[in-house]
Amino acid sequence: MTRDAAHLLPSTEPVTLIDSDGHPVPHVGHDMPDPQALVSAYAALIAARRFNDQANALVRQGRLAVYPSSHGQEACQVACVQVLGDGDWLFPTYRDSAAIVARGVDPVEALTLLRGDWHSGYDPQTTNVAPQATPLATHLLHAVGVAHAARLRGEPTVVMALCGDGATSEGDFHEALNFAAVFRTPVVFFIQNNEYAISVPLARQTAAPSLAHKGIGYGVPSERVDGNDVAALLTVLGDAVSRARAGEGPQLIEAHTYRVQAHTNADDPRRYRSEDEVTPWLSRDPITRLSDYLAEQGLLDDERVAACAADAEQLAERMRAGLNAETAADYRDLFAHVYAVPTSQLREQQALVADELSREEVR
Amino acid sequence: MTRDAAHLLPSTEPVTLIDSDGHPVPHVGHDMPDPQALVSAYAALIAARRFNDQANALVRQGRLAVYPSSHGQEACQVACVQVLGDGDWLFPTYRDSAAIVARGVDPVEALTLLRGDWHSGYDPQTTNVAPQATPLATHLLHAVGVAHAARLRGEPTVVMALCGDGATSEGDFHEALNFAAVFRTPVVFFIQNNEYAISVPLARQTAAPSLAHKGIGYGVPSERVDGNDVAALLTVLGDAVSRARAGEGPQLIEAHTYRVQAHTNADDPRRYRSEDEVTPWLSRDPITRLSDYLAEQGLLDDERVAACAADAEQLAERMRAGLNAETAADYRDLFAHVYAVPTSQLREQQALVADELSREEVR
Amino acid sequence: MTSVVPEKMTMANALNRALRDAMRADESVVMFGEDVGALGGVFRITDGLTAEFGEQRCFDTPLAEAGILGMAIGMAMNGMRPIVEMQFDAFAYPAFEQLISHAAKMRNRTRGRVTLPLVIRIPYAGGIGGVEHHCDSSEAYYAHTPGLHVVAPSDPADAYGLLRAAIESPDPVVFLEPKKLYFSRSEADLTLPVPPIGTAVVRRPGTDATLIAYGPAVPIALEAAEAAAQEGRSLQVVDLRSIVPFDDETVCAAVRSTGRAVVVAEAAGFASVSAEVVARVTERCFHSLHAPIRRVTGFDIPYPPPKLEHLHLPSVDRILDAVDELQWEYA
Amino acid sequence: MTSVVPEKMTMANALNRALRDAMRADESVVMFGEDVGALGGVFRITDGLTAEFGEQRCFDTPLAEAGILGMAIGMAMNGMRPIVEMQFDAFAYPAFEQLISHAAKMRNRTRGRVTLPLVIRIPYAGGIGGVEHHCDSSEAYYAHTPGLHVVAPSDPADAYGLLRAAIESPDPVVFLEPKKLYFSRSEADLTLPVPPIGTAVVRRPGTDATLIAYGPAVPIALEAAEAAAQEGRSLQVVDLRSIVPFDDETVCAAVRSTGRAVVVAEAAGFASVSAEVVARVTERCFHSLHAPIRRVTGFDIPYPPPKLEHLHLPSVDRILDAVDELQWEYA
Ligand SMILES: Cc1ncc(C[n+]2csc(CCOP(=O)(O)OP(=O)(O)O)c2C)c(N)n1
Ligand SMILES: Cc1ncc(C[n+]2csc(CCOP(=O)(O)OP(=O)(O)O)c2C)c(N)n1
Ligand SMILES: [Mg+2]
Ligand SMILES: [Mg+2]
Repeated sequence: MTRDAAHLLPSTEPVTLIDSDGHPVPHVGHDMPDPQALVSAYAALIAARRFNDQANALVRQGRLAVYPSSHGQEACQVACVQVLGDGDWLFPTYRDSAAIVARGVDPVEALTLLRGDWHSGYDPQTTNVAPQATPLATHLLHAVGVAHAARLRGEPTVVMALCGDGATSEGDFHEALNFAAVFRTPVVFFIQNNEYAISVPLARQTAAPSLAHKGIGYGVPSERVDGNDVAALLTVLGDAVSRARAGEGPQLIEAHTYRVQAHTNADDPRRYRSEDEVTPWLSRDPITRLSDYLAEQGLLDDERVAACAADAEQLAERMRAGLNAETAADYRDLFAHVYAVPTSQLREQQALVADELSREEVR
Repeated sequence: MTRDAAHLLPSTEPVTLIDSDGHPVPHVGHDMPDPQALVSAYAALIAARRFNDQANALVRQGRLAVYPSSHGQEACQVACVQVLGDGDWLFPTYRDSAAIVARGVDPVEALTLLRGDWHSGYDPQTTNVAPQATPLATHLLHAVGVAHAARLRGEPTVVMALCGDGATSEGDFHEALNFAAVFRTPVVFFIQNNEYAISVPLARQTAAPSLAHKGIGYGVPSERVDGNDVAALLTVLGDAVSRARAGEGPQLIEAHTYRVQAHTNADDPRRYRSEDEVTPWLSRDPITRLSDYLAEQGLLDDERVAACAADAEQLAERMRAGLNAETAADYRDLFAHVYAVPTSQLREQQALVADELSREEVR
Repeated sequence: MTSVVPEKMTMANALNRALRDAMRADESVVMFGEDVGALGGVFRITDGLTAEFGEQRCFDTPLAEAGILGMAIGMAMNGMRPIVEMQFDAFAYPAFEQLISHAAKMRNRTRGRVTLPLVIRIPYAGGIGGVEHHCDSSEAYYAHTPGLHVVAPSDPADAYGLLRAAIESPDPVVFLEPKKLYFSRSEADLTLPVPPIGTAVVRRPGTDATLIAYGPAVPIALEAAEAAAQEGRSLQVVDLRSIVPFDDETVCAAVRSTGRAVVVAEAAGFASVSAEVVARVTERCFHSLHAPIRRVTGFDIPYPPPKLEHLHLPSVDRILDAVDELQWEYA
Repeated sequence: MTSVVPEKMTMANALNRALRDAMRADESVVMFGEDVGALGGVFRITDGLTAEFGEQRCFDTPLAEAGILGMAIGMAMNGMRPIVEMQFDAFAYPAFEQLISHAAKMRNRTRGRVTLPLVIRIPYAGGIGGVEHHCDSSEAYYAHTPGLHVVAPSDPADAYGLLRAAIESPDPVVFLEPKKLYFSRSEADLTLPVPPIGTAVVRRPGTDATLIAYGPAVPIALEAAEAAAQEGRSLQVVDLRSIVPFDDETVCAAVRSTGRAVVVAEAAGFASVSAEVVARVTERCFHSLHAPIRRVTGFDIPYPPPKLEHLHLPSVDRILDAVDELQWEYA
């Protein structure tokens, strides 16, 4: 009665193609991405790191309300976007601002939410990037719906749906995986397992051998990958996207990585973990690993390094300029988008605010 | 990184100890229950079948509002109760009235809900049987809580938590399995996979190799069992209870059975399945299978058969007597149990009804 | 094809027709939920849709309400007009987070860039002898949530017209179908336009007091008005039809015309839609009122079992009692 | 050990003390949720509890709110008094079904045989510059649900007393903690008894009109009363403290004494607790009212982003405007 189950289980060890020292690791069934892809990934990693650094700085300067950094997770941020085609969709969480920007969204628009200006800044319909989801795992179901609609129309769309290790505990994670599997919907569920959900470690989140072991319970093929190895990520995620696009249904990928910084600037990690735990992860940094490899392969020269750094600095400059500029909030936005046509009640309420504001001006 | 995963997966085929012809099937690692247990199971099966038949009849006579029959699933109903000790708890669904009665609850009290008298009739605290759950999968979490509280106090309680194949799709199923696993809570999750959720067949519920394959995603050891073989059920469920009691954490058991009758009397199965699909299952009836085996083993003589039938008839008589008797509904019950102490608002509302009723009497 | 001659039909028929006509008219309309395919829904509202439109346009899902609504939200984000059925009122609660945090907020979140033309059909309220969890009146939860339209028809013609309008709405509509009215029959000409969502109607003229009701309470209010007429009192009956948007104009005009009002609703009264009606009508019509507006609602108790539900539900007698208390001595 | 001398403390301190004192007093009290262990909660309300009482009495769970509440229900069925924390208001929605269909109904379902002494703590409402989903005022959902007590303190002393009472309650209590008041400090003598759940209090005497508020709106109402006093108008301020049970007596007596009232609340007004207050007070005090009761509430919109929230929240000016509209020409 059991359908062939073995291929649904992930490998025992996460797939790694470049080790922490930057040396290639041969891997049966998983090829090294071509140099072109790795060099693009390098540029994207440098930009993503710069994005994180600049966002952290902007928080300290009071220009952003809050920032959940993906420092150390940039390989995940970059790879999950690089494997997508133009018509594909990305469903990010609050921690995936770097991925959103890697996808081509304007960095200032990407930070609208975290700046406190509005709940979302970019246009999902033109960027194919869903609004960042805060209620955990809820967006995974939207991802299934977007993919299912595309499939009903015969479009080749694949949806990349991101979540964290903590989010896998929510009922919506379960329902999303199951719906996608039953309807063979082309979604790649990509878990960035960074070992923490705010203060709660993975061991309090699951007793499973790995999060990827959840796949078989839905009939979803699953794989584990080193989340700090952009090469392995590109290959594993790329294969998953291809399978999904080929009609093989949803795929589940767990990346093993680590949240090197605090949950957000408001968090104090000293309350729940020691520096000793963090230190080893610093030496597994995704950027050094890739640049060591590329340098060794002769794929990265000083010129390219400088060019990437310059591009990243331009990105940072764009962020600073955009976020240091004052934006005028428009009170009419409060009422304009609740419904397509404001109700008479909303028109009354808007008039009340208009009246208050006009009286303030008079004073 | 993967903890030993193999033991978490269920066997390829469901465990069977007595086949459809009543012949014993040798099975490595699973022993035939002792004759005593099988003979008790026989008596319980006869009673459970009689209970289902009588309840169906009472619906036709208008004495019950609705009845979701477990006809054909009686082996599951009986085995999951027989493996429990006195201090253990049972968490049943609306379909598990026969199990509740097998556990010793008065049959008329067990039918209070389905009769429409009140939402629940028996006392959970004295019977260790939770109220029958209608909102699917929600009670599985309560089961985890009851077990966890017992464990915190060092009590040896095990909780048997029942649900159907359809209920496994709900988020609460996921959360219950996961909480139980993370806290190593002594719950046996017992899925009666009867192939249907009202009209929806299993294939629309899951694409997994089996429902038991969900266990590994939580780190929960899982097993599959022939749900019409009470011997296999007693052994597999009994072992699961022992492991849970020994501190090995939750266990997941999937029984493969079939809903031979309609979902409830209000359902019309001809709309979604053919008689041809049902027929083969009739020959896998759990009662004939066990009685053939017991007869062949010389464990069942005419006298015992007659005694069991007489006991079952007594049960049916008790049901008829209880359900044919008119019960006086007390309007004060509407208000008395909303809170420990009725609010002043509820007292006012009760007075309003009292006044209306007294005026009706006067008329 | 809708019929041109008025026809006796049930609300269930009318809803089924509305779904069928909408699916014929617009390819992007899809219907899904639990048991809505081959079975045609436990109330048969989706009867025949899979047969006519195929598995891709009307289909059963796995048993998970958050999943159903969440997937519908995604499909609506990507060009479809999904209609989902929650099997019973209380079984919509697992979808609450999806409804409140996403369905209601997506348009606002994206300043109109992502819109969700989406209908959540909920067989709702009591009076059918259902066991626990099958009879909740949950409209207050939805009506309190900005971003949702909330609609409740009270007869077949309205059921047809409002459901067609809900499906055409660019915004999410919680469509509440009074279960106990599913199988009552009345004459309906489905070709006639019905007033749009957001419009209340006066169902019966009257001069002495106004009964304000919606959904399952409307027929009771009409019965009460009929009974009152026998006793020489003329009661006007307003059917809200749409709870959100709320038609202040029609309701207030009606109450001003009589100076007295009773709100009738099945749901528990506390912090409810009926409370809102009392509050907003009083705020607006205070000086036209001869007496405080009264409420006849379900009690502040969990919905009772079948044997006791008749004591809980608004009844003709209870409405007439409330009307009697409208301080006629001041008239 | 609670302090005997009145002490300046924050509401966060007071809540932490209440938890600690309750856990010391009763072994069956346990506390769990997301990040409540080592971290002490994102607002530090559970700070130090795991250190003092151990992993078994204050612990982190997997990240799933239905799971948290569902497990708490089971533990309460089996002799414990669980307290759970929902990390933010909008993150309580996944637990909605457990709350509505079980927590609220278990006692009633079993006619008192199974009781659920259970506290659901929810850091709630806005005014803290939080991003979407972190500022919902969700009390109407809970207050409309029979079987739940709903409580919202407005100062540290009340926070302590009400939380102790909630933990001792034999019934489930939804305990709403106004986030924006967590870190404001005031003098509190925690050894003094506070009025029980179900009791409103007059926070400030006044003769011209009554402001009725609860939770985060109380300090604003008090400020408005202070400002009005400067302008020569005497406003009474009633703090509901407990939304369910509702203290009709205190509230109606207060309104009758002034003949005018404004209800102040952060939540959207439609079908809300503020609607209920207007409706029930009007029903009971109609002939004492010189003007319709007005509401100053959040608008019927999703909670706005930080940059705009000041326009949404009830303000002193908006309250004073509403008071001005209480038809003083009729005085
Ligand atoms: C439904 C819900 N519950 C709680 C929260 C509060 N919360 C925000 S982030 C977070 C931790 C998430 O952990 P994980 O999924 O591992 O993602 P990470 O932050 O590590 O990227 C929590 C509990 C939320 N956003 N949504
Ligand atoms: C949360 C919820 N959603 C929907 C329902 C309506 N419903 C009652 S039984 C049922 C099918 C359940 O199927 P399964 O879990 O396989 O159990 P079975 O009836 O086959 O024993 C459904 C959809 C419900 N009771 N609860
Ligand atoms: Mg994480
Ligand atoms: Mg089933």
